[in-house]
Amino acid sequence: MPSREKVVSLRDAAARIPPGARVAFGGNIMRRQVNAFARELIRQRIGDLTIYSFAGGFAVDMLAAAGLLKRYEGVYAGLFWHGLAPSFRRGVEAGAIEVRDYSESAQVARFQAACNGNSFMPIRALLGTDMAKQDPEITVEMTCPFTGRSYTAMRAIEPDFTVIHGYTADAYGNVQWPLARDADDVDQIIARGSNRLIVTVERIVPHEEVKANPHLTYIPSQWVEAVVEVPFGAHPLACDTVHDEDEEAIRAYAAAGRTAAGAADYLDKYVHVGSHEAYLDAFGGLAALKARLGVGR
Amino acid sequence: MSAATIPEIITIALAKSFADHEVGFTGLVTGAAAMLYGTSIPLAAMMFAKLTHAPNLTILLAGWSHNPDLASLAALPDQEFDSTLLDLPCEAQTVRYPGQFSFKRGHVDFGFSSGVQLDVTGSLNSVVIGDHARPKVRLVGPILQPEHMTIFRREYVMLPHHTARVLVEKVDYVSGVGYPGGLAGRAALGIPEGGPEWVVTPECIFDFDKEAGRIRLRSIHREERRGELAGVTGFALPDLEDAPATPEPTAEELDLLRRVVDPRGLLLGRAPEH
Amino acid sequence: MASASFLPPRRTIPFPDRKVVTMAEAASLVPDGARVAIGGFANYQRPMAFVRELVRQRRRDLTVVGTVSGIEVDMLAGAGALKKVETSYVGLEKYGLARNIRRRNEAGTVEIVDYPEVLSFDRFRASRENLTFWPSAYLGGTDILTHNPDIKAFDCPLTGRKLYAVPPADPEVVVIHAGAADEAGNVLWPSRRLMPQELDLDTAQSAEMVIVTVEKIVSNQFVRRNPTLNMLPAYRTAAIVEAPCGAHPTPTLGRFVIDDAHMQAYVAASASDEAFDAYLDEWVRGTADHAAYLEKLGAAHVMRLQEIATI
Amino acid sequence: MSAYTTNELMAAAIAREIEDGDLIFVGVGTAGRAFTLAVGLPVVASRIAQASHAPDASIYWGNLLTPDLSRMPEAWLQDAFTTWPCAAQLQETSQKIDMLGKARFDISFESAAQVDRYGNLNITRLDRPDGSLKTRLVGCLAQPEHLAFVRKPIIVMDLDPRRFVPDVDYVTSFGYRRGGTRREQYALPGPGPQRVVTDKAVFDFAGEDNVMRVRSLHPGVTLDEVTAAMGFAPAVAPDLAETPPPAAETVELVRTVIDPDKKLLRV
Repeated sequence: MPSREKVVSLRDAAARIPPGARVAFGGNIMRRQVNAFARELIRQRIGDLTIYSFAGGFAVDMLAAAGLLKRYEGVYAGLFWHGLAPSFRRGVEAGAIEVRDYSESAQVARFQAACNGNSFMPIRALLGTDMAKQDPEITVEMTCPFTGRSYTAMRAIEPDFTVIHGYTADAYGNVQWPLARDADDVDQIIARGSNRLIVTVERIVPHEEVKANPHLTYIPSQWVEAVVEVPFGAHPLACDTVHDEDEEAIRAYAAAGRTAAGAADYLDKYVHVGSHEAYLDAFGGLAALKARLGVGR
Repeated sequence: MSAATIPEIITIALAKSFADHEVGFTGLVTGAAAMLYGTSIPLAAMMFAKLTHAPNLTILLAGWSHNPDLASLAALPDQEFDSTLLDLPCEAQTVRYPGQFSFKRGHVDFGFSSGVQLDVTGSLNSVVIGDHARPKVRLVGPILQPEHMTIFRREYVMLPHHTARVLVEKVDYVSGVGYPGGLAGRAALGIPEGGPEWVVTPECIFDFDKEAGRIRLRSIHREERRGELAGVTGFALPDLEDAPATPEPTAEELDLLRRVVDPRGLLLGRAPEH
Repeated sequence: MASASFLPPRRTIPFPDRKVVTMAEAASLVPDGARVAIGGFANYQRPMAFVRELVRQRRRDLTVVGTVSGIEVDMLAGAGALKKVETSYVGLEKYGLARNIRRRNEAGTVEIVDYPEVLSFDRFRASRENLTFWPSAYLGGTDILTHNPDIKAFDCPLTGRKLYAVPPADPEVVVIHAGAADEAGNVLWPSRRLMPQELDLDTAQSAEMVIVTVEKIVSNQFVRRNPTLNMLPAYRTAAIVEAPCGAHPTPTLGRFVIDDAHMQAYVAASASDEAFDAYLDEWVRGTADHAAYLEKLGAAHVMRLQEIATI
Repeated sequence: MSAYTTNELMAAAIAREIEDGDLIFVGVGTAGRAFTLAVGLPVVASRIAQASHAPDASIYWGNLLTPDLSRMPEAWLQDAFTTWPCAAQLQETSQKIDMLGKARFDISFESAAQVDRYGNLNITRLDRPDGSLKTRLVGCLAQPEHLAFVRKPIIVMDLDPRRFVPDVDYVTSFGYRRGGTRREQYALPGPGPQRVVTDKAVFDFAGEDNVMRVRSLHPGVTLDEVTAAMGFAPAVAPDLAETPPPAAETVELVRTVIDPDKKLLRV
């Protein structure tokens, strides 16, 4: 059995990311974004970042608020019914953040190409759109060698680091999900195409627990470089089946972000507080959050 | 029985356009008005179709829950988005990507989408207002919109607000392709199939002269609004005078809709009548 | 417009009023010369009752597109039903080479088109994603390229690197064997499953005409109680056939183990055309249908092959 | 009983090639000697390595990642694999094949109907001198991917002049060179076959042309015996050594713990 335990602190995990790194984030809109990890990046002021995601928003917006985001490539950056991502939007509209927009199947094709070691994958959904013209380094029109059919070739995403927030893992980094779960994300594909993968999880569990249900392991330890126990690591967003999103906290974030000064105040009050535990304390602590948001599964 | 509301009129019109055995895909759209048009009306329309002429229609709620038992919903999923949907009884749950259906293969017959701008060719924008590199307004991003407009077999564009800022001559950014250059233009882009079928607003339903690649008025919901329509639309409406009224639901249809499809008014916002 | 569409036709066969059909009706959906994918992996969970019915109906000139092929193509080859197989492996694993197909391939009457295993899977992914080619970077230097004219070199449009385009699997009909389905055609999979079952799911997504033979027909209520197990919803299936022990002599997950004695008998019979013809006369053509086949096997024999379900 | 068997010697030799942390791809073997070569020796070697210098080495076997090898099923039936405790039971075929394509495997084991001096492997067909098909074999499985993507493919075969041939009839999997074409030309991410472990000697691939080279002779075997069992003359390492015999405790471990019923090293 594997003997190399990979559990590290959130601080040590984030410190592995150098400034200027290209990092893929897991999660989707209101679920399992790597928010605790992003807050730690902000505490350590690791900037000049390029972030790749599927449908993202919250984590990227915090990085934008802290002035650490150079470029974003993804399918969505918003706060769902809490509106647009305010700091991200401000940064983009000021020309401070570069964006490459791709649709879901286009961005998944890029992650998938990395998974199977290809330089690109062909797709059809971007034909005729302005997304196909944004960046010739990433998208090129091509024709099928057999049929002549038109495609857009999507360049593989080869990130320096990938960060995923998962449900549970053992100390070796076997990450598991529940059988019934929300599925509108591509965390497993993003993890599969990773080069250096860091996983934060709600809870570290004994290896024996993993072995009893190995079909629930969606990220095997062999892909994982470091695993971090971060309860409520997606807060204020949800970790489906563990806890729901914290509507009140998201509203407060969205409201604070309306101005740059408000966003900075928010970071001072909630992020620059020393640690994830101190962040949770600002919401009454872990026990209170569990009581308020836990769905008791 | 009280007269049909506009959401009810739209619901029945949509329902009648679905065929048996088709697969319909709704997203889960945010915001009250957007949710009504993007999620609730489509769900009500598909359920109505299943109860009438299309019993084998498959409802894909958020691409995730197959044929959900909507009657068991106590509230529309909003506050408890995740756990509500997770517990909703259904026939299948998509638990991984791409899951049980492959939209790239054409498994989805029709979908519903929205955007902040729609133009005369049917192209849709949900990315930016203004220039992309230095936008006036930065929006959320394209999400699944390009797929809706290409590899879904047909698309219903659902616009909760009918204004001249939404319905424009030319979108600032094409994130979903309509019929630029008509069907020939679409084919030249490599997408001979799919595309917007209808554009549904609180005022009217548009469809397309697909050969010419131009939007046209299909029907108007309220006769008394005919005179106002040109003023709230950002492109010319040459067929304004000829467009018929959107059909009024019959009493039986309304009864089925109110009593069986949406007994609590969760979808179409009507209080139960007893 | 429809004819120019790049999307596969949504309906390749009319949907019957009832999705549950007999094995003979289901097999008749496969015409002579059809391009077929057959579920399972090596010698695991093959829809053998369906294959036997194809033999009974004297199907001819089939092309099987597979990944890791076994007894299912060997039987079709031995029955003279097979024209071509595109795959990464044809064999019977611990029972040795697949002798019927080997004999016919060496005689030039059955063509085998070789694909590496990973690309043989990717070809089904390509069909699922509606791609007319799948890019691959690593075939250079192999004779797979020299012997397979269907693979074509091209230059990567982004990097300029030499790549190889592999054609999609594109089966016209997919047949798989599963545990349970309801009358509407929703098919359930156990949550703990292995490669053969996973591969079946991928295979089933590569075509519109998907025929599923199942151990048992269950109620729609049963399906709704287990929505996470429904990996193949009703709109993805064209026909359902109830065929208990329908993978015999290959195993079915959680239901039956491999019939070792029968496999040995099969292998012995496949030593010559004459002996195999006698096998087919006895076990396939000599049994009217799957029920008769089971009866010939005998209840005591079948019951001994049962496995305690793990799920 | 002798101090060790040839199988035990081969397993120990393979185990020395395994490094700590390696992810090892084990195929699903067939029967008889082929099973020993493809599954038995690799699994025994992995466990020897785990018990000594490579505790963090793990294997992929039959859709399972890191199966608990101390709780080996009594029979390798399908159900046994389904319920075997392991760290991960891959739920999509695309996961496994993407792991190959993403070059996540460190070690794989290969055997073939033919191997040539450049490490080209043939498991597809044997031809007559005129190039026409003589014998149809199984196909190609994932072997081309192994030689393209795996960091350290190890060829495990018994020496036999009909198998170790000057030039394979068909290149199922590309080694280092074929005719005038060299491996570099194809920009394959993996380095190519690294070792050949046989019943008589261990080889590597050395020199500018990466030709198969005898690296060590098993105890009691002469170089003449080795070359007589091959269809081509291998290169010979200048420091040709004796393959180290397995330590007594390794043999003990194999016989009492790893494979007491001789299910893995039967033949």
